[in-house]
Amino acid sequence: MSQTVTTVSVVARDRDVRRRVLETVLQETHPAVVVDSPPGAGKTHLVETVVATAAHHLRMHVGVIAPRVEQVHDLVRRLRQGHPFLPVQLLHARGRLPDPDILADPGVVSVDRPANLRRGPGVVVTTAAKLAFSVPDLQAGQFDLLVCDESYQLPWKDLAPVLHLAHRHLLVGDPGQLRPIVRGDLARYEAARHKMHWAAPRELLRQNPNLPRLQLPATWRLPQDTVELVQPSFYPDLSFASAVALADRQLGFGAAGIGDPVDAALDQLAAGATLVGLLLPARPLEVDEVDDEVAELAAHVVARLLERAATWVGVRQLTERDIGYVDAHVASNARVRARLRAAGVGPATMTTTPEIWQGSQRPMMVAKHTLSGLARLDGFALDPGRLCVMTSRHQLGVILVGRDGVAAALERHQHDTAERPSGTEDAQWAGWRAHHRLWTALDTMGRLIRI
Amino acid sequence: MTLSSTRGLVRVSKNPDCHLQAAMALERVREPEFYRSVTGTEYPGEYGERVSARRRGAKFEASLRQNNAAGLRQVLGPLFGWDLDSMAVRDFGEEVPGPPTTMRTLRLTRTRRILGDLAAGREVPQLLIQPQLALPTGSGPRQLEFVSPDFMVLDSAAGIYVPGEEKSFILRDNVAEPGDLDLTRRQAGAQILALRAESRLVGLADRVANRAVFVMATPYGMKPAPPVVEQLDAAVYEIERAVATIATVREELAMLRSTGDAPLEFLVDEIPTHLQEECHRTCILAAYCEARQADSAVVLGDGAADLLGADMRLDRVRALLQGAPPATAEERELVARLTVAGRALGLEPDDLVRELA
Amino acid sequence: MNATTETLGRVLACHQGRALPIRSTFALSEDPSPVFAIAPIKMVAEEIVQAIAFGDPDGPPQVVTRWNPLSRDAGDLEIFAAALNDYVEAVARGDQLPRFWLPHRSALTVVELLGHRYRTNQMASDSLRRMGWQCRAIAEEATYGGQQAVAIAGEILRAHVLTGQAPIKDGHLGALLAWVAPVAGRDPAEVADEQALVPASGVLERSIDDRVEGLRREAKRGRGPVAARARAEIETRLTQGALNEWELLLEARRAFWSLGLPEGPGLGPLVAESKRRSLYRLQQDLNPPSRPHSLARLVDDHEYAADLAEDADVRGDLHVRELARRKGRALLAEVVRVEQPRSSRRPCYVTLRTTQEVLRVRQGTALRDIGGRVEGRVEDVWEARGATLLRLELTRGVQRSRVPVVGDVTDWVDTAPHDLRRRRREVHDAMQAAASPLVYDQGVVGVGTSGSPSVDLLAVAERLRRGA
Amino acid sequence: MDSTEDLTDTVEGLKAQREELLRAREQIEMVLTRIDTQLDQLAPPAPAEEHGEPSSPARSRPRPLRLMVLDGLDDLGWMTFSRQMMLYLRARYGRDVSPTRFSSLAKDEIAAFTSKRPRSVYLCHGLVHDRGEAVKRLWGRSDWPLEQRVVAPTTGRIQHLKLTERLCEIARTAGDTAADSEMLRFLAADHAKDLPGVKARRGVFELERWQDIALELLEELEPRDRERREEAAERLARLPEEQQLFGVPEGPLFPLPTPGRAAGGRPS
Repeated sequence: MSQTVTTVSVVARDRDVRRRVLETVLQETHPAVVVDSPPGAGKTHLVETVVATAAHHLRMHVGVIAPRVEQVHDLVRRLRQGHPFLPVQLLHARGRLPDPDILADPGVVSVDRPANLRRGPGVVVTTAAKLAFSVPDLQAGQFDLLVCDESYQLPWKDLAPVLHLAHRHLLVGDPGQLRPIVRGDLARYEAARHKMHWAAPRELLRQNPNLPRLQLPATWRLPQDTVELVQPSFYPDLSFASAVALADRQLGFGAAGIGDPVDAALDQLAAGATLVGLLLPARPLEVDEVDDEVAELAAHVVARLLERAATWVGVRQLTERDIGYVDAHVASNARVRARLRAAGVGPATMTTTPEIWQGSQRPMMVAKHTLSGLARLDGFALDPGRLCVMTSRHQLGVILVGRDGVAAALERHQHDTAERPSGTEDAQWAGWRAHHRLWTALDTMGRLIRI
Repeated sequence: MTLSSTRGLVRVSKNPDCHLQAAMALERVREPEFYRSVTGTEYPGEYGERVSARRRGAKFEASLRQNNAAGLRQVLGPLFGWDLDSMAVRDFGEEVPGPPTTMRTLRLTRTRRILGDLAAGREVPQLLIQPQLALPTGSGPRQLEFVSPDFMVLDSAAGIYVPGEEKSFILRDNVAEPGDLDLTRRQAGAQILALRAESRLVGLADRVANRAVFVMATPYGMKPAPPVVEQLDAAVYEIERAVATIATVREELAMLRSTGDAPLEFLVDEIPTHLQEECHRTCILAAYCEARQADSAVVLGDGAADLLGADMRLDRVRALLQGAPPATAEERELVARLTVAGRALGLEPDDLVRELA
Repeated sequence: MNATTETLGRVLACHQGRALPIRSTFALSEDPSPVFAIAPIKMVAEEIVQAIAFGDPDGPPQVVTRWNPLSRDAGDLEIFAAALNDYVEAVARGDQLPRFWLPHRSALTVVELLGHRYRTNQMASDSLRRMGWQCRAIAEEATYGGQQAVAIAGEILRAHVLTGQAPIKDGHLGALLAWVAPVAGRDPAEVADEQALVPASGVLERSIDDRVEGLRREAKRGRGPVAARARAEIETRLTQGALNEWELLLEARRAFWSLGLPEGPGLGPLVAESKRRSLYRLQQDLNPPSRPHSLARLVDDHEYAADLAEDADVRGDLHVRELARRKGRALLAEVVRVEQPRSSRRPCYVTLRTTQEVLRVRQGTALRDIGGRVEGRVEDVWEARGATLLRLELTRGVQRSRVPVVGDVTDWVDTAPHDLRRRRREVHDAMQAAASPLVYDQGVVGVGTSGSPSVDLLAVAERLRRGA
Repeated sequence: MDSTEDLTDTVEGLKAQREELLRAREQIEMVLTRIDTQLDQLAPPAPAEEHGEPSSPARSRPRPLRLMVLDGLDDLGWMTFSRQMMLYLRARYGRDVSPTRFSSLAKDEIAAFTSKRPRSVYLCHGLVHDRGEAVKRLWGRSDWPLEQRVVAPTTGRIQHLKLTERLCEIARTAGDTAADSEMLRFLAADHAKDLPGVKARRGVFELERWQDIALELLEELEPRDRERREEAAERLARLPEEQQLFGVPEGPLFPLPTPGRAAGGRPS
């Protein structure tokens, strides 16, 4: 009862914020609006809503950009599905044709030259890079509104060149995930007056602190149990709750297990826990060393989910496609892939790095803990964005596999106080704190199952 | 120069597992003399700050503090919400000069009174130069370290002072050297903890955030760079850990001396040490510790110590690579790892045997 | 290089009593002629030059000493300024890559600070200001990945060898050389520790420094014989200090070239880039980037330089490539199918088969063969019978003579730098011209509200979706 | 007798010896002062040297420091920090004073006060307005009104302005007679550089302009500061005379940790 009431109020709040976003972007005349979104909050849905309202209702010429081609293609599909009458133009690189389904869609006009873009009400979708490279061929104020999806994945240097193309801007993104990677002398970039390497919304707001910043209050992906673990660890400044009812996020099994620790972890998930750790005994490993036993364990968990006919209660039995594996290291992913094949699990189970997982979801996830086996913790392992992505892709649950000894490694860790450029945020400390908080919570809740 | 106060805390924070270093800090040893007592020889390397470094530091501080601290007021006022012309300054360097033995307690008394005034809502100065704080390192009345920020500036928004450091380190295009930042941040970490401890006495501890302000130099003479406010959670955490280490080592020393009044140099072999690469940069005893662990993995650095175990003999590693049968599962695993690593260097197992012949 | 490989290398070096090369090729192109070497002695903490030895490392150096380096009068640096400029003019005339050798990073910092202090100093002469910008240009060039113009001996050696001591000790050039050029009959570890007792960061030995500091007080006391003697002694000691530093630099340079590795085959583009960048900067006074468009360009330039350097390394050095292979960034594959409807024309599809476990490819990844003949974009990735198959659409090298044939087995790498700088410059120029207030002004504020807030846009949006 | 008692005896002995020496020095200084006065009366007048400190090589023995400082304070007319005084004495009178001399000077004055051999004027400290604590490197003269020796919250700025104004004036008017007139100008410039609107330029001494700026600011700021000082002086006037001169005594809050030791020590 109380969960239902909570869910209802979250949904209502979410609607209010969405309405407020529409008003702020389309009825007020702020030059830019930033919307922070927790994972699974329906960012793309929001983008779709704003774009369709602007283009269709207000007859605006709208530009929409995203960092990656895949994200752009996804946006086009979503716009076409939700608003089939909306004129969509896809501006793509000459060497990279759109996916065949998009090419085949008569409602999408694909162009590779900005000069061929038609003006007037409607939407142009493209990558930030393509739009930037088109800037010399476009006019200032070309768009009435420019929307940037997944904007926290974009460095300011890649967004700044296109901002003059519109009078109004909407930047939507998830502030807790991986920051954009920019190579070079970061200390020098940090010391500069303009932080061209920062995530675009961060720098935009630093330079223009009076711009409106709204926060989506609900996640439609993560169950509340996950929210209670993930939000305090990775989103200390963004409060949100689950908008989905407990009953809609239940994992069940068609077959009983054999009672080993893997089953114990799965049974915890079936009992309502959504984030569970499954740990092999501690063993020190190199940062980039592949842990065969953990790879084996990860594959075993996926196989066991399938063997036990894992089911999204009331929805469907899970297939290989419904399960994903995320690992920070390419080599380790490859080993898990090999182990999965050996266990009879096909390529439909996506195994890749958090960078690629951003923006995707699966009912069930298996993730290798980024600190597993590490005697010495580095910035890569401690990056809060990485673990945040790994623990926020699931709709039903995630099993963190790895080595025990994480708590000890965190305690032992000597914080570096030298390398961070002067006056900048301490991302490593934020990462350590997030890791510490999550691990302590899991341990306290009895969610760490040791093999 | 003694290993005490903030200097000692910073050193311990860099290597909290070395209890000998903590004992040296606790007993405020003068390092070169302690080295002589332990090794029987004079320390052969360079020790202590050079004349030009001392002179530059003093000149930089003086330039910021002269004329009613005009230099400091100018850079700090706007940052902390004060009109720089109406900032009240108390300079304890001018108020209470003298040797540390007498000066520290007097400055501490005055600093405490000002914090008391702040808690009571009375008028307080916006800028304190060379205030004095005390950081407890145990429960006893003498178990404390004196901590002296270069200055503290009142933050109008937070209603509490923020410790600050003046450093003559040169920023190039506003970029500081990591080593300089490391030291400064840890010093400030100790200052934050000490300020929190002092503020606790007057009920203001909650206002003390983990932040400090640094005023550093530009390449242009004594001109200060724009000040930087730093969030220092990690540095504070590391200094807290150093304080805990000091408390532990105090107890360990008491145990060791329960049957006799042995001076520290006689206890060196009984106190745990922890050699790490950083020791070579900071500790006068690094070469001594290294010599005691000659031909073990730790002499090849932290990476080798992590991989092989600090105490593993290098001759055993060589023997394993030359085909000696592994005695344990760990050794077997190590050989496998090193074999893979060899290929990255273009060396097959036979090549390794040859290289080690 | 991971810690295991490094540890193994150090174990081997320790056993053999000499440094172990960890590259199969040099990452630095052959020294051009002429070369300019700089070995400064600084005043501790002030980071001010008090002596400097410079010139052609194959000849005797010139030495400038400054008995009172804190004085505003910097006339004594004129000789250095002139020699530096002569060198710059000579390489510019010959359109050559300039090459500056410095002993260690501290020396570069001193050079950089010379740049900061004199480039815009209105009290300094034109030639000193020019020296200022040239020094900044040297420091600036050193920040680029793969650059070939500034050789910092300590760093370049460390990139090529592992010693048998802890890495932190390698930071001392003397201690590093004890392993790279070991003294016959002596344990390099002992020699290194002896060397480390004397600083190798461009400062005088402690006792000499203290002596010079003392003498300076006397030297400042006037023009009498005592002051003159003090100045003379300072100059002697500073000259000796600078010559010691010079010798250290020469020894390091000799030791480096004595490693006798072949030059990396991918260095050509790095040399060209480095030459272009450094000659441009050495010949004109440029303000450091501070506005959004110039900072964005700076970041892009560095990213491109890093791409080029990575590509040169992976393609040119076997050890680096092996490490890349372990990360899936290089893959050994066999060409199993070539589809090219019209010879030497696009489209051209090549299917690769690899059994390598670790791969970092997905749809859209750009791959290039190790010889750099062809380049393509991954169109599809699938698994079949224990192998991974990649279908590539070639974007470069579709001529018949270059298209690989079925059965070819070669390495493919994902380091394919694209020089988009010309287009980027146009983009940044447009950005600058448009000067969006969101980017160039600070603290823009919305201009209030317009339109009719009485319309519930969420309801509109929902109707629109329902309408679908 | 254990080692602690030994140490206590030694310290006490040294303290007693020190007291004796201080008394002796006080007597010597008094005699010297008398002789100086007689010499001054006997010597031909030196119109440029109003303050009595010679640059004349004729006098071989330097004037006592306390008198020099009193003179300096008289010249500058306001409380002055040791460092400022040191530089002023060097520039104006060519007198090099080691910074450590100021510390013994303070002790001498207190000793003289307590020795019941009163002086007509004492060197004394600035007093913090609220609690009367001494600012030990800030010097004043006992013949100044108490309010002129009080340091109120804004007095730091007033002190800077007063000194700047006076130094500019002296550099302007007494420049030729100063032992080092260039140094005097530099000293004035060093103070003036932090005045609003003043940009230091090498070799340019706008003494009159700087003086005007300082005076203008004093006109604006001093009344409020004086008010605060007078209020405080009223309260502080209730203190014993010694405390009005040398500050309210402050006891340590707790014993100090053992100072640095070489080896073999341990905390008691």
